[in-house]
Amino acid sequence: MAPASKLMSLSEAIKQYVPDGAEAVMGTSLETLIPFAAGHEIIRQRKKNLTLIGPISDILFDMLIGAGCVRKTRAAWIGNVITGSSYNFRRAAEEGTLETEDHSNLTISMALKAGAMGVPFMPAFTALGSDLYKTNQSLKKITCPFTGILLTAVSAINPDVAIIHAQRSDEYGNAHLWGNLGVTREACLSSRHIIITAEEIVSPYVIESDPNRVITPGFRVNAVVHVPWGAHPSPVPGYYNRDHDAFIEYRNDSKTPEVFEKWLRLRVDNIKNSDDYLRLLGKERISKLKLRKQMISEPVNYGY
Amino acid sequence: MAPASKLMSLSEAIKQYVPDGAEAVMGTSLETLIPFAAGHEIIRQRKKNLTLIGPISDILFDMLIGAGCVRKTRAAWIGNVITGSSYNFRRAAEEGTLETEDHSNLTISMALKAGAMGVPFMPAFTALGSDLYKTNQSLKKITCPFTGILLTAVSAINPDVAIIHAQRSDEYGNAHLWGNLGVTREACLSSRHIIITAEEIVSPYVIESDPNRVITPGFRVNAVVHVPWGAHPSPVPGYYNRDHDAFIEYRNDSKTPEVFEKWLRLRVDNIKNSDDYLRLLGKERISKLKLRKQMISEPVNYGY
Amino acid sequence: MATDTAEYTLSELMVTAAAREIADGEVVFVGMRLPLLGFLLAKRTHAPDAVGVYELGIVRDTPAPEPILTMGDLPNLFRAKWLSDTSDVMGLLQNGTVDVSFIGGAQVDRFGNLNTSYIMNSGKIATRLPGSGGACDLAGLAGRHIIIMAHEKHRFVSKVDYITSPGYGNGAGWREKSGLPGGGPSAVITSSGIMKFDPVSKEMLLVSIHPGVTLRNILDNTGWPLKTADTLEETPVPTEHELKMLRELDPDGYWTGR
Amino acid sequence: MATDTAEYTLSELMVTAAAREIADGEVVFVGMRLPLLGFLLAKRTHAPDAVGVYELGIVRDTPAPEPILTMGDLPNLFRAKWLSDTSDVMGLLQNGTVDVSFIGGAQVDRFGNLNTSYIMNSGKIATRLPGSGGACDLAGLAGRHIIIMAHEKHRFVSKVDYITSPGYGNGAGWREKSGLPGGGPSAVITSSGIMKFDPVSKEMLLVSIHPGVTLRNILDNTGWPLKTADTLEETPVPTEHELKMLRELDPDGYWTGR
Repeated sequence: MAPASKLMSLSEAIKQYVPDGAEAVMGTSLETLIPFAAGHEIIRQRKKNLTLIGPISDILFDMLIGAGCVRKTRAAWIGNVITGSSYNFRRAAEEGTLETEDHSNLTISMALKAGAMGVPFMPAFTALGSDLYKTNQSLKKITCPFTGILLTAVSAINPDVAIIHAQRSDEYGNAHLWGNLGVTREACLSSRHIIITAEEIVSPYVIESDPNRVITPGFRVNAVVHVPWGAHPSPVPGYYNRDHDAFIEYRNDSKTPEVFEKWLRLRVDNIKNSDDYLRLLGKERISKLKLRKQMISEPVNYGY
Repeated sequence: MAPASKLMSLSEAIKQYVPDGAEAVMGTSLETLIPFAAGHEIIRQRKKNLTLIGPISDILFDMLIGAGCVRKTRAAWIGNVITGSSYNFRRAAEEGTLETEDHSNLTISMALKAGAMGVPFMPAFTALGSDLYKTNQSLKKITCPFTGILLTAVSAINPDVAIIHAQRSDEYGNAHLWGNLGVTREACLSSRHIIITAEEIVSPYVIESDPNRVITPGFRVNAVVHVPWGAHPSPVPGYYNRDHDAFIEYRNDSKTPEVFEKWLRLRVDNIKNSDDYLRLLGKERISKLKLRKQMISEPVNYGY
Repeated sequence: MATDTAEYTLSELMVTAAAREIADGEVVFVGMRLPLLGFLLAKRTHAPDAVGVYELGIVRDTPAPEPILTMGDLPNLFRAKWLSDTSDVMGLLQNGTVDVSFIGGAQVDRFGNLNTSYIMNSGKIATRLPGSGGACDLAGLAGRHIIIMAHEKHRFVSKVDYITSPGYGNGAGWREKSGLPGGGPSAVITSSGIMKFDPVSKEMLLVSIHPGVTLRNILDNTGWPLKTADTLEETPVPTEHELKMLRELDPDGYWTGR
Repeated sequence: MATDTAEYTLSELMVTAAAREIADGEVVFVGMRLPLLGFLLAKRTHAPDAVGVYELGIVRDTPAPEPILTMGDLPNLFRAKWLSDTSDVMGLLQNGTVDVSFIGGAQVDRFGNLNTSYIMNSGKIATRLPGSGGACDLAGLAGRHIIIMAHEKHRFVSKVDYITSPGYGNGAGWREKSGLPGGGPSAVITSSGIMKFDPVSKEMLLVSIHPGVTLRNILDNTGWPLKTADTLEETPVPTEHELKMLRELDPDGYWTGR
């Protein structure tokens, strides 16, 4: 009746559940709730030969690639949403040191959905006629057994670990996540392990007051980590806005391997915890990102 | 900027969106939120040759079959959850006046999911080895193009209309629904038309305060009907408990065609509106079903 | 058939035996009616960390705070761990997360195939039963499943008229050939005894007889020559604690017929 | 290429032209960057009842209350009509609910195929671009789609190095043969003009030239002999109202480069 707490440090969670060579799905809400803090810890631990899975990733994958952690990506888009291409990804792909499996947002969501549903593939109409077939072995053409029409079969992806940033979680892995959900629900259900990083750790009672808000059943979650501002510079509904400047700065800080090395040292390796991170960010910037306009959800009742 | 209100009477909604011969999906939350009031209006209008689609239906389908509205069912289970078999269904199926397509809960949910995703089928491992294949033309065996293993392909269902009971809706069809969701999300997305019956009609501001709670995009909804107690005797989270006695009484009131005719007259045909219905139900019963213990959801913030 | 004693009813014995099939910490896909009660009893006794998954889109790991008759009763949603879609929880079943499920049945055969759809009589429908619900899914996809039903001759037939929920088909190798990922039935708990399945032939095997029931009685109420295990046990009766818990869960005896 | 005038920038002209392609009441699948701005402008001007669907799981029918740079900016979630899964909104796209979508591109060819993945040079990767995102889905599945991009010779090539987002492939009948349900590109809006597609041959056709741009200039910046419509129009300039709205949406000129 008293299950074991899954609360641990970020360093411990990454150590335990992201071994070298792991397949990790991250950035599952697309432009929001990107688990940057967890990604930085992966870099600090200099994990090797990871496969990164996700729809668009918005610079997180670029950082991990630049730090030398990544062997392969299975993604729809890797870049910097407001500035375009990202440099580490370009360099690695153009030099041939990175293997890429080219998805669309629909194919990656179907791959994870197949994994979540426990079937080896899902059908879709996308990618037909495209060259994604040339650079993605997870796609095959099939014909519908009922109508005879052509479809794309997308092979299931079952990542070793899903790394999810949520707004609040209890210590047992029951987490509330709100805003756009992206592919988060299927990413959790398809993955063998789940790490939740959360803005706040709350009592189970808070979570149980709204079970529809729970992103995935907590019994399948392995690690819960308290990381305030853990998705910065991406936005977290209810907590902070997107830090556009950080994305623009990163563009400049990743233009060459040399400046990127400096960035890595300053912004990642030298950071020991959330406090360090926030100190470097600075009070003024933090306060600029905070919510200025509130919109509180109308309550609902789960009584009996 | 000021879209047209979709509020209308129950009679108008059923007249417009449930023509004779229509395929209607109902009872999509399984044992909760069953749209009984809408079903009763279909009976009052003596619609003919309907195809009823849904997972378990818990006596609603039995009523419609008994009233002569139904040509065919595409369902996983038709009965009375706490008493077992239901009589009108048995009679019609045994006499051969009802066509039945036998689903499981997973196959019906995949059929609607395929419809929602706009693909002609979805794969699953269920039904293999079962005789559902003999009595359901929507199932075919396929092999996975990647692994070569055997699967069931479930043909898409795109109903003409989804009839959904929700807790609250604005007049434009943006509705909050909470509790277990069953196959409601896919039923809405797969259907050509949507009727929402709701316990309460609220301002758009209430709905927009929590967009994650919206069950389906309102722009696809065609009719919104205010029907307090519209799911009785099934339970509605936040509003009222299940009326077990009504299910037991119905068992007795449907044992023979003769007693069922009496029940129909008294409980359906003679009812003109919610007030009539509640009067017949009686104050004591109503108060017994109301929530005695509250559980209010912890608010979340959608500000910026 | 055994008659009820002063201490417990047959249904109480069945539910208790069913509950004991759940190990602590297991993920259980809970069916409606008697299986629902069996799961709740296990939670209250030896399996407090078992997790319940319900087909209508519920995951919860505590018993509902009040007695419930259906899994959709509001107390079963109260402080649930997850409220979600049917397809999500069916995904948990299909992707191997569910250890065990429980199914009731109207007709079962020697290889544990269940029929809850059609009882036939010379090629015509004699009785139309409600159908699968989630039973076909549970039987096909759970790690193992347990069948609970009344032990009557017309229910225990050599071959079911219609396979709603696959057991072992026609015996060894059938599930594999059919492509079913789940393990199949592990026990049949009836009003007279408990049956398991021969690990090789996959045929049903009587292993335990309820107190007050005779072997003769069981064999007479089984529509094929039922094999018996080398040593037949007597089904342990419900403990006082189990009975107390069970009666809290079903205070009016709706399911357990007191 | 035309140079910016005092009144409006080229980007503003492009965004305005894009916005005008949206009819009121249409369901629009909104891509990132310039397309996002085009949709917001249409909402604020002639298409107030257009509904925006965003791939990250958002449906909204009012403009965000503050300028946004990405569709995931919190103002775009504020009072949204629906927050949901990517697969849900991709379902709306795939099941025919979406009328029109907008796509940016790095390389386009005479049949409107788009490349945002690989620029090749003698069989080797010269430039690795970010990839599809949702573009491949939008191009394949929306009722029609509109392409927005800079008009430069290295971008307008006879045949793209890689089809990320299918247009009309190699011409008439190709989409049908490929099995694509969506209608294909209906317009290409560039920094120099507007192109549509020949209804029979599916080849790109210049229909409108931006003020200050010459036909010669466009032809010189197109990597194949670009066909022109019988009567070439001059692209209407943004109205004052459009410019005012646009500048409210992009007050710092982040996208429209003032």
